[in-house]
Amino acid sequence: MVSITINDKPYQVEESSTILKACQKAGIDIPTLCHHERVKPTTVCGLCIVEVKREKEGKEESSLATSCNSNVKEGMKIYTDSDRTKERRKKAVERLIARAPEVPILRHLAEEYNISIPAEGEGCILCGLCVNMCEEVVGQVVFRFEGKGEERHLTAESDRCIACGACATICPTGYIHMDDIKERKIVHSELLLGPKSSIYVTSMQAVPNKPVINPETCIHFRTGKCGICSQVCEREAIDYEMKEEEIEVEVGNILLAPGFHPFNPEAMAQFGYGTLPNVLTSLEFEWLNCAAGPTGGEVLLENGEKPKAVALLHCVGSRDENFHEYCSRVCCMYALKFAHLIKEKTDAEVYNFYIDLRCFGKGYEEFYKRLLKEGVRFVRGKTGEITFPIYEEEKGKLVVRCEDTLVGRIRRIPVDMAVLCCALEPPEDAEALGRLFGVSRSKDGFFMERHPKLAPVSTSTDGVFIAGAAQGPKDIPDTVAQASAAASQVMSLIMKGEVELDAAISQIIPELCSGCRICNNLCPYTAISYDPNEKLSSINPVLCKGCGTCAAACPSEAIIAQFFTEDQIVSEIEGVLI
Amino acid sequence: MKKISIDPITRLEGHGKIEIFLNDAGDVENVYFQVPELRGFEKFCEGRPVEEIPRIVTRVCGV
Amino acid sequence: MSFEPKIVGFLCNWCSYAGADLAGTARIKYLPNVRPVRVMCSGRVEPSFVMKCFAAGADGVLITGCHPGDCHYHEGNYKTIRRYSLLKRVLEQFGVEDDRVRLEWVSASEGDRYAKVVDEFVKKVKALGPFNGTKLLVK
Amino acid sequence: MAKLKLAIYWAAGCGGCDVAILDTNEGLLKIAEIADIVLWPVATDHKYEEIEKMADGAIDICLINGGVRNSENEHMTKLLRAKSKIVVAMGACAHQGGIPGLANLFTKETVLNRAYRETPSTENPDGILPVQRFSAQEGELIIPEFYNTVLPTAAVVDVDYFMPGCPPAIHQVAAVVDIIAKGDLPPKGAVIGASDKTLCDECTRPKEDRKVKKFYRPHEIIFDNQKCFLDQGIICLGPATRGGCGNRCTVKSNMPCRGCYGPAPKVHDQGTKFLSALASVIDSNDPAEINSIVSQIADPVGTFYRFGLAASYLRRKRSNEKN
Amino acid sequence: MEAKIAGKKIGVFVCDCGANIAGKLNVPEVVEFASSLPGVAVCKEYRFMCSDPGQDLIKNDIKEQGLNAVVVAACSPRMHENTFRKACEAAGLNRYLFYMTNIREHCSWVHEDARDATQKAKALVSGAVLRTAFLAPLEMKKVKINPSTLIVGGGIAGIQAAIDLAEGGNHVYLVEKKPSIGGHMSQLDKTFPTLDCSA
Repeated sequence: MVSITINDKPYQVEESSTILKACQKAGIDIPTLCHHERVKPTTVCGLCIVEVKREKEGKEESSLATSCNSNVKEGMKIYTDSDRTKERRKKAVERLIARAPEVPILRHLAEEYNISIPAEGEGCILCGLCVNMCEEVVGQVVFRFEGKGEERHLTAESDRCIACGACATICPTGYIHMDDIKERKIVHSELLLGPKSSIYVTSMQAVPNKPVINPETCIHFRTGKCGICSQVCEREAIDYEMKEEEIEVEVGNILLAPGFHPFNPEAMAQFGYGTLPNVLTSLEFEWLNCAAGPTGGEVLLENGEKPKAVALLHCVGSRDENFHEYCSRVCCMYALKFAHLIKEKTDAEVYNFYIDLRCFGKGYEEFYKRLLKEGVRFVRGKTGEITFPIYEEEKGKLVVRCEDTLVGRIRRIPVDMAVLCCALEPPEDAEALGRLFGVSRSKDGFFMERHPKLAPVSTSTDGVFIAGAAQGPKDIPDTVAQASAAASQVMSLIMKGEVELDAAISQIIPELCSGCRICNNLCPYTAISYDPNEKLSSINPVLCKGCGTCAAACPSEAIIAQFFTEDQIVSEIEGVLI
Repeated sequence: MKKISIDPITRLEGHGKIEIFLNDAGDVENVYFQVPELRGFEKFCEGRPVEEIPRIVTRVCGV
Repeated sequence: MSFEPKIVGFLCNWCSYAGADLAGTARIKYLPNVRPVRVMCSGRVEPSFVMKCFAAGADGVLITGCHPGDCHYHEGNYKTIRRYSLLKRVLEQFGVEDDRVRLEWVSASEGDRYAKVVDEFVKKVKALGPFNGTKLLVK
Repeated sequence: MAKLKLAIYWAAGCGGCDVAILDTNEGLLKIAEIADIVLWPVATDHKYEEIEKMADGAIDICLINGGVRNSENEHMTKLLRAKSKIVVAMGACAHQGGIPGLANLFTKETVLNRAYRETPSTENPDGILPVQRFSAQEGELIIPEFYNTVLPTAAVVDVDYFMPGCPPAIHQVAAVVDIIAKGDLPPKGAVIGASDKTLCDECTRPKEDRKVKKFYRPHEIIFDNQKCFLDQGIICLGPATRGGCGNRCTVKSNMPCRGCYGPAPKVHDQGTKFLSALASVIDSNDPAEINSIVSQIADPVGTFYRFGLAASYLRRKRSNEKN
Repeated sequence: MEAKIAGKKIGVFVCDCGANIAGKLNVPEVVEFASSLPGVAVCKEYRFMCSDPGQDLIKNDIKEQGLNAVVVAACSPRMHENTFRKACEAAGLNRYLFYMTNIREHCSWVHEDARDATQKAKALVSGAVLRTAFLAPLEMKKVKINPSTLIVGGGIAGIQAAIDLAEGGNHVYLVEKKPSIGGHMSQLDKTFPTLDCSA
């Protein structure tokens, strides 16, 4: 440890520490602009200037040093606010503010040292943080300085850029910023629905409540560099080498509950999702409402203000010939919930655009009556489109055009925000799951139950069950009911302890089998094996599912597909041809 | 007109019948030798792969 | 009265038979000429069944099964495609018109498709007239 | 015990089966020892009339080789059935139509036309075709009627035993003669002189990977003499043909089997059964690729139904078209 | 074929299914036709074969008439094959000596002309009867069930089922694609109609 004084107060500091760090540790604030602890100091801005006095050959010398890159020494006396320091700092602010008038810290210092702030400036203060960040941390070396003296400027090879956003976050003046591909304002950019960094905890109630790394956006996985998160984690819990491992489990029953996939409303251009501001999907609106969300539960527009009128559009993608004919069953009710929440949190006018209000469940109709009392407006008519304002009173708003079938007129209703109640689609990997577990799918793509009335949670494959939205759109009470139903069916099988195998399986007759092995590769369940010394093939009765494909191929009729034998089918053919 | 028929002719390959017609004097008026056998090899070899023909036409006569 | 073809239809239990059931529950009307024979998988249908149908007096044979990839036994219908392809070549050499034997994929949810397949196939076989191959036999 | 009365007749065959009997060499002595031959056109001078004069069932055993191609074959087959206690359908032709059965791919007219008119070496300016009745001055001449379709013996008369093979292997003929001599014939309708398992059982060629990506005709490939033909994409009917022939083609002569020993015991239609087996081992699931693989087979019916066309379910090509 | 059928004593039961079948098909005509088929010992029509009295009809005939095969012409086997198999088993007949043919979804419900439908029904019954000639008794095998369960999907449905099963003392593997379970429900703040939390 080293003993020094800061503003004439004594401190003990580690040797390797810089003056800046020592002062910060001591709670003394030193303004910095081009400093970032993850990057080599570039000492360009000069704001972190301090006066340093030291004994040298019995004389006290005073000098000015950039605290960000000078190390502390024994007996050093540091003055952060001496006249000399302030005078040098003032010059630095004048130079910097000329180039970047918007930077908050510079405006603050300019007031302190009453320097005039120019209207606009170049923006880049040539601090080089972006260059070092991109080189040391990201490893892509996109930025370089070119030119000398006055001509010195920043150049970038954009094709090397991996759009990780590190330079934008570190740029002190905001000169480097990220644009959306479609050059449109990201919905709620300040609110940034979704994770900010590549390592994040999915939500407050996440189980397990651990952060995860998104390999697509994490710089380390993309360029092998960075690794800041592992450096800051004291428990050293981050291991980039962790790979997925395949675990094999033996189970008796399988329950498929992969849920649903929300319909992407971009396919319905007329609603302007992704192009018009303040047009959200229902899940985005849920996240807006969530206390743990970006706005702490407040219903806010993009610009942060409270909406005065909100439109809730039912049946987006549902009950629609071009997209999904089926009704997604849950949207009406959660739209009513949204209406209530909006009324509760803002004094906005709420419009529900519906075809039929399907409040079928217990306490649902009463909930709807309650909303009528709360003054929610219900417009009977599917929305035609959300469009730009034309008339004076629509200025700055979204205009919802729809045919109000009860009034019999086309109406134009200006609103500040529109929430699209999107359809529930089958999960994206439904086809793969279906193939893997032998579950067929009905025409609308959801999993097909064995029988719509008599067996809603079991499938045509014994031991494989389905529950929840994957079997068809349904709300939480129905989902929970189905989940428990499926669990009970599984439990009854487990309690029975054994299951009777259908005896309609295939069998090889040794006396007729010549060991020609034609059948060996035909069985998807590898139930057929060949014994080289006996020169016979045989079928494992437990594995055989009785499809009969091998029996159809056996050239010597040595394989009997029981209950579907050659004689039985041939005689049935003769029978049906009377 | 008297007729003697030798049916079948034997100790040779294939079927055959000889019909001898005698006149009143008992001398041979006319003789007909009938060979009724036809299999159709000339037709059904059409369309068969050339390399299989030796294994087909050997069955024209096995003697 | 006009010629009414007799057609044997092989229906796989999991898909086309269920599709036919669905056509029933939906009361979709279609021609009665196809007589269904239930098999567990289209892979169980042997070419000799098709030959037997014609020998026993059928005028057409319809084989149906799950769409490739959807087979309840994962690969059964692939074998059906293989056998059907070779059978078609042999039937052609036997002088059996191409339209008399058909392979169609009908899933458990395609009741309307099953009805359409049956109607189309019956019309085609009717246009071809009776099979009676066995009658022009000896003499 | 009294000597058996034995009749050996050839219908629509080639006489190869009769030669097979002769080839048993000492076997002939055994036959002579246990039986008196009452009819054997290729070797003895018995006439049809003698058979017609016999009482029904007078003949103890009758070996008929050759199917029914014309009216004489039919007449003699039915006559011998009436006159014999036991009728054995000997050889592929009697058992399942044999090579002559391939004529079922054509109609009677096209066969006659080809044979008597179109063949280059035939001079028949007037295009005369054989007629069943011809009245010469001396009297009327009748020759057997040429049928449109060949039938195996069992399709015309009730056959007691079948002895497959084209020709039946010599050791099998000898074995049958022994069985007859001892009189311990199996139950009626059995196939004698052959194994109940198909050729692969006795074939010495190891069978590994039943996955065929391409079919080859024998001249399109230098095949491995030790490995199984089918594994190498060469069509061999071994899996669908009864064993017992001693693998004289597949092992002794390095040639793929063509199915002359007929179908396995429980199979009705050998050609179609083999078709199913062969198609099942095509190693592709894509219809287009499957079609291209299948098109590599030169002559499916001519190969799968080489000996069994007449006994197959359809028996013949539908003859209402011109072919 | 005749030898096979000769030893058979087949019971054929044609169901009216209320009006679902009898409304279109001439059931008595089908019954009369069926009784003429070889090997058929008993041939009856009944209003609801799947009902208890219907099943008793089968059980009694098996016992009294000594039937060694049963054919039921009614609805889809995917619905009631098991029901009738159990009925046969209860009467001592092996469940695989029973065959069912569908004259409802495949006949009465889908054909306009009653005569055509009846003719097709006869064909199906004749096919079934001839098929029973070759039916052979088979024994079911019993196989132990592995008590652990795999649940694919960690949404509310998967979690609920997992809890139910786990509390029942069974081992559960819950597999979830995303880093956290909760699915869509965890993204909801309040849920209707009670507007309580979704935790």
